[in-house]
Amino acid sequence: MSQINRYAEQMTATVLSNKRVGQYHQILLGVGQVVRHCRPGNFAAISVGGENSSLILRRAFAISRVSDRADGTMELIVAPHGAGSRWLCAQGENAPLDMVAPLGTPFGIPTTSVQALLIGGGYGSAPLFGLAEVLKSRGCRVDMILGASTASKIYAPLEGKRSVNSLKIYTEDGSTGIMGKVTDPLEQLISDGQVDVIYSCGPMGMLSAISSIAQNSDVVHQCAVEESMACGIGVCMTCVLPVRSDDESLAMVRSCIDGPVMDGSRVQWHLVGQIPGSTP
Amino acid sequence: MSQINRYAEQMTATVLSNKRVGQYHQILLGVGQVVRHCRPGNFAAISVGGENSSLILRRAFAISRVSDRADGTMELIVAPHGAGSRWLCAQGENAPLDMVAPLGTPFGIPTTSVQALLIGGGYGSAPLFGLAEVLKSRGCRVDMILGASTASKIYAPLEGKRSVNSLKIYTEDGSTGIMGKVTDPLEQLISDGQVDVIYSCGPMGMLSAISSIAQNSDVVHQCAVEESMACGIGVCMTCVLPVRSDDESLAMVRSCIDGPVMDGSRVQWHLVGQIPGSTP
Amino acid sequence: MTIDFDFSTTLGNAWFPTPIFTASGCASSGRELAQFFPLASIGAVVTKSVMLKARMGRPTPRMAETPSGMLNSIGLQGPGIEAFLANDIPWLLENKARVIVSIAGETIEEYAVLARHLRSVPGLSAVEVNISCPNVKNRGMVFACDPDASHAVIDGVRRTLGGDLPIIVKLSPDVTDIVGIARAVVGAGADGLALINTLLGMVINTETMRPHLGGKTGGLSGPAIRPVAVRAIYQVHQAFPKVPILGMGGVRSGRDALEMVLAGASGVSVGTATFGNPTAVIAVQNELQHLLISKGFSSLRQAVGFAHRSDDLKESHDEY
Amino acid sequence: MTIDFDFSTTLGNAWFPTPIFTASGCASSGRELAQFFPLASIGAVVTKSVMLKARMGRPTPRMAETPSGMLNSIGLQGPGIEAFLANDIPWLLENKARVIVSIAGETIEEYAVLARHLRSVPGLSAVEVNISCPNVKNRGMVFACDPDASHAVIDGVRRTLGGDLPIIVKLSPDVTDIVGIARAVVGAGADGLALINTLLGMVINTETMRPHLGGKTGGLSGPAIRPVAVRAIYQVHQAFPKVPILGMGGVRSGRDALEMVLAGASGVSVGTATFGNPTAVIAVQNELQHLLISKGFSSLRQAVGFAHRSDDLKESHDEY
Ligand SMILES: Cc1cc2nc3c(=O)[nH]c(=O)nc-3n(C[C@H](O)[C@H](O)[C@H](O)COP(=O)(O)OP(=O)(O)OC[C@H]3O[C@@H](n4cnc5c(N)ncnc54)[C@H](O)[C@@H]3O)c2cc1C
Ligand SMILES: Cc1cc2nc3c(=O)[nH]c(=O)nc-3n(C[C@H](O)[C@H](O)[C@H](O)COP(=O)(O)OP(=O)(O)OC[C@H]3O[C@@H](n4cnc5c(N)ncnc54)[C@H](O)[C@@H]3O)c2cc1C
Ligand SMILES: Cc1cc2nc3c(=O)[nH]c(=O)nc-3n(C[C@H](O)[C@H](O)[C@H](O)COP(=O)(O)O)c2cc1C
Ligand SMILES: Cc1cc2nc3c(=O)[nH]c(=O)nc-3n(C[C@H](O)[C@H](O)[C@H](O)COP(=O)(O)O)c2cc1C
Ligand code: FES
Ligand code: FES
Repeated sequence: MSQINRYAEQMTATVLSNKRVGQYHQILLGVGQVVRHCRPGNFAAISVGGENSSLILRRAFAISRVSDRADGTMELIVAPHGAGSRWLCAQGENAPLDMVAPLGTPFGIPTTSVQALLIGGGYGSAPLFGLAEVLKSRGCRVDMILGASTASKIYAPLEGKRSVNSLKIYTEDGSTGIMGKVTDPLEQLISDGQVDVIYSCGPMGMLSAISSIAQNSDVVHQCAVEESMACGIGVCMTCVLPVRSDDESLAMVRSCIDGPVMDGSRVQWHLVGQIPGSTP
Repeated sequence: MSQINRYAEQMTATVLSNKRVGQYHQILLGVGQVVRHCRPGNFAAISVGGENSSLILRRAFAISRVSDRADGTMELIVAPHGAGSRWLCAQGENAPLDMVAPLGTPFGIPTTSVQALLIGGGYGSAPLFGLAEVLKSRGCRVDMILGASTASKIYAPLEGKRSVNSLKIYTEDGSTGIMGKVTDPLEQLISDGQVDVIYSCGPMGMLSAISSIAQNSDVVHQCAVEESMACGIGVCMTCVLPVRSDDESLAMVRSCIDGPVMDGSRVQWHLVGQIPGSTP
Repeated sequence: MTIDFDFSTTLGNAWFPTPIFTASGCASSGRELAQFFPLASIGAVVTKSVMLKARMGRPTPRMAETPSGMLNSIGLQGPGIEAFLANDIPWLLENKARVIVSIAGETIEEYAVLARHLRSVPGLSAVEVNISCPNVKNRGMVFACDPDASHAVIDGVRRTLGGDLPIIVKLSPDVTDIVGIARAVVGAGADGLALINTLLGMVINTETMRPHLGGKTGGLSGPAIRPVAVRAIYQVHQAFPKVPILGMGGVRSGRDALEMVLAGASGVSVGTATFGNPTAVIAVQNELQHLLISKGFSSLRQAVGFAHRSDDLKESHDEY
Repeated sequence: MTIDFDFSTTLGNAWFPTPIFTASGCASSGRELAQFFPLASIGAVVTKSVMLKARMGRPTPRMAETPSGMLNSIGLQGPGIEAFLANDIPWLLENKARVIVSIAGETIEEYAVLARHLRSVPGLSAVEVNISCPNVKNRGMVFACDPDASHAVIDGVRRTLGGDLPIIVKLSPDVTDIVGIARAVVGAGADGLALINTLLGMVINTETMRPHLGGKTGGLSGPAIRPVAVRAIYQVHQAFPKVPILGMGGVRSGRDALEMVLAGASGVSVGTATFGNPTAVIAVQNELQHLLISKGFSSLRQAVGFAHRSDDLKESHDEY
């Protein structure tokens, strides 16, 4: 049996830099040797609010990139959303952070060279650039589509663009790229045979929409879901999603240890927020 | 009727400097024009722990000194005691503080020139130097006795020493000054006729001991008490002390608005922590 | 206030220009706060529970801070109803504050006697009956923990007061069935309910290794208890949608007050938050009004209990 | 551990090397925590309450953070007793963890059936009976809110189990008289009491303007509720000084655990704190031991209930 939370460590990370990028903060952390075990799709759970904080739960953030430079660094892309993420975005250089990482399942990497389509919504693009690098190094073709409501919510760093074969951007207000949604071109790309695997990360609505398009094809869809998490390590059962398993039975699966990366075709998107089998 | 909390203002103070002095922190704040209303004996109430703090109550600190330089500055002498005061002691330059001041009753200043003895225990000396200056300017003779358990808990700034006629220091471990307690010389000084008014500030045990010595004389004893306070502005009734009033009746008096400076001969020290008239 | 938003509220036949009040025991007699804001600018001042006779209260220490909350054991220190009516009420009314007087007794009869004192006082908006007091005639069992005793207290007050002054009954959350207690007091003629009083708690001082408070146990208040308060308001509003509720328990911002309004509160008292911020009442009031307007309500009334009615609302959509 | 300090504790006839346990539902089946510390190093693992049949639990969202606390409405999702005993227990025992199995039922009979399943399982230390569940045969009234129903549940479990496995009954704080419930279950043969389960609470999402949780109400846990837990432990220990108590509710540090021990707890469970800190159980355990030693106790046992006995202690003196 694989060990749950294997490689997870609790550590003190140090903020090396914190830059605003559009509506996000790009936060670089010194984390040490744990980077060796971080894979695209893993997340980190961070304590917020300082020593006397009334915020008692950790906040989860996708690990955007790691590097073994400078004794091990990790990058997060953080949207200032509520009290906890705002606190994190306000931390300056040298601030210590209490972090547990790496957590959760990483994206599966194909053993053969395939055509991969990476779709990111908002800050969901963060882990996709690191993923792109890995896929490229395995000889895959990597196309990327990013979307957001508006230009400042597109996260697409220059150096990241180099690791993809193509990059298309969609915004709902047309403020950058094409006006529309990331799912607009999807059917065409699939029927053109340009996609073997979809990797997606972003809001649940987007993941669900991608899944329903992909399900009429034999394209594999690996999506990183985002459910509200109390513990991030599998002990509380708050982060569950209805998932159909191999034996076709339905189960409420913990997205922190059996995710965040899940097989999009197995997630029962229409049942999210309900209990399968009970009247809604 | 005098207005309760008159002159009290809620404001954002800014940390101008924060220096360690022995076991205390000398914190200088930019506070603006409110300094005009601050008198020795008043205190300030400060929110602690930052925006998401689980510490919901303000902390009270005696106003050590104010000055109208630099648009109004206020000095506090803070002992890192528990979570809140430690947080305050950790605030660096430019940190904003949510403060309400001035609060409480100030020391009464005699209209004639008297012989004043100022007795401070630990950080209780903080407001006494400002008081000494006022008394000197009124032509009083000002003697000061400071005490603490050990040298590093004596707060006696150089410039403060200039405003007193004499300064004696007592420590319980003899690490500086005379080994002993501030009350040791008191009886003698009183019977020698060297004292008309005692001003005291420090732990309750010390104030009580001074009161019991003073009560056998006609020396007036003004003491600044320190009771645990939830609100600091008179609305919660947590900070009460048993006090005998003019008509000889006993009352539980709020030390935040009818104190902290009280007439030591009226405080019923032996009843503190009890309810007068009920069995203990 | 904008002209076309109606922020007013009513509790029984009492009208208030805004739904934000002080909480009993957290504003003393009101006077202490006048330096920080004009008392007339808020919905009402709810005064500290007053008893028949002057009381010394409980021994110190009377408070302990706890995570996002505090314990208090004041023990209803106060001047007694006569001194209170002579000294505090005239000042509040002169200063144009709307006043809700909170009363507390040790016997069923004492509540009625207190009510008799109030009957003849002109200018009061309502009376809040704090029944979280030990009944000295029944082994110190707290009235609010017993539906029959609660009923008897309110019945006595109602009969004494007649129909004019609205009676708001303040309930304790420390019961198995708060709806049952609400039923008992509504049946006795309560015009409104105040929810919630503090939760019984204790802190042990790990230095002295004894209970920290002089009175050993104390009442837990502050943001820590807000989820319990919202639940109580929701349950009671669901059971008695027509009985106005004055909500309280950990309200510190307009958002918190909105939570209570949506759960079913027609008014919201701000208690412990005042200790941390003397102008909390004003902040809550302004923020609540802005929130209600920004959500498209044209009156406070529309929002009261909205969380019960909104099942037909669309789910909020995911956003990038 | 130093040689001359006895940190061990007992609950009924079960012995534990340390008094610090996980809390039911806050460590799943234990396995998830094994990456962070060896499970054998703590007093015991208390497993998530298991029911007879597999359960899906409640709809999401299942949690809401609140000031210094959180609400959860998991709804006892789990695999059912058979799968649980087949998959989880052997692994825990192989890994040398001491195990307390928590059970929950919907009827009085279901608890007895669960007990029958446990009777034949070797190696368990104790059973914790979670009676904070709705009784489907009595209009969903929670067992723990009714002394008679509580008595009946424990009576059934006791008869089924015989005398070997200690029975710890977990009580709800949402009652008027927790001592009365304790009396009922002690009378039915409980060997110990677990205090406290979560408080019923609600959060309204001010964006959607509806109850935030899928299950509408949820259980409040975390530091926010600690004063309520300490009070409950103190009251129950005072009434039944010989009945061992497993204390819980907001414990995050050794200081917090000490508070519960002084109030009367022989063991302390760490629940919600694990969500914020996966090694919280270990931190609490180490800190508690150091605190007890530094205060001059030579055993945990000496400190249990000390806050009740210390009236003869001198007051702590003022210090400069
Ligand atoms: C696996 C995973 C990866 C994530 N990656 C990123 C990322 O790379 N960048 C980023 O900006 N955000 C990311 N998020 C979302 C991030 O966790 C939330 O924005 C954050 O928790 C909000 O906390 P808050 O205190 O600011 O907001 P509040 O709304 O005040 O939070 C209250 C509570 O709700 C939870 N919560 C609120 N929103 C979310 C959410 N969207 N998802 C999960 N929990 C939530 C919080 O954790 C907290 O417990 C990720 C979430 C998950 C589960
Ligand atoms: C009028 C007045 C003047 C004071 N002046 C000074 C000063 O000049 N310098 C200084 O260092 N300290 C002073 N104190 C004491 C200071 O208020 C406490 O040290 C501080 O509140 C402790 O907070 P904490 O969070 O660090 O400790 P904790 O023990 O964690 O505080 C917990 C709670 O108890 C209260 N509390 C704890 N100790 C005291 C205490 N000794 N007095 C009052 N409340 C307490 C806190 O306010 C808080 O609400 C003064 C207190 C009063 C009432
Ligand atoms: C110091 C203090 C004193 C209180 N005194 C009273 C009182 O006299 N009568 C009463 O009905 N409630 C009293 N309460 C309870 C409050 O009115 C309120 O119901 C409770 O504190 C919850 O609200 P909050 O969290 O906003 O304070 C008191 C609360 C505190 C903190
Ligand atoms: C997510 C979650 C799930 C819980 N599940 C259970 C459970 O299955 N059975 C039970 O008896 N208590 C359960 N509890 C209650 C805890 O065991 C504990 O009594 C309570 O949370 C108070 O302790 P704490 O503040 O340390 O968490 C649960 C608590 C939480 C937060
Ligand atoms: S967040 Fe706790 S189980 Fe997933
Ligand atoms: S501290 Fe609240 S009345 Fe004095």
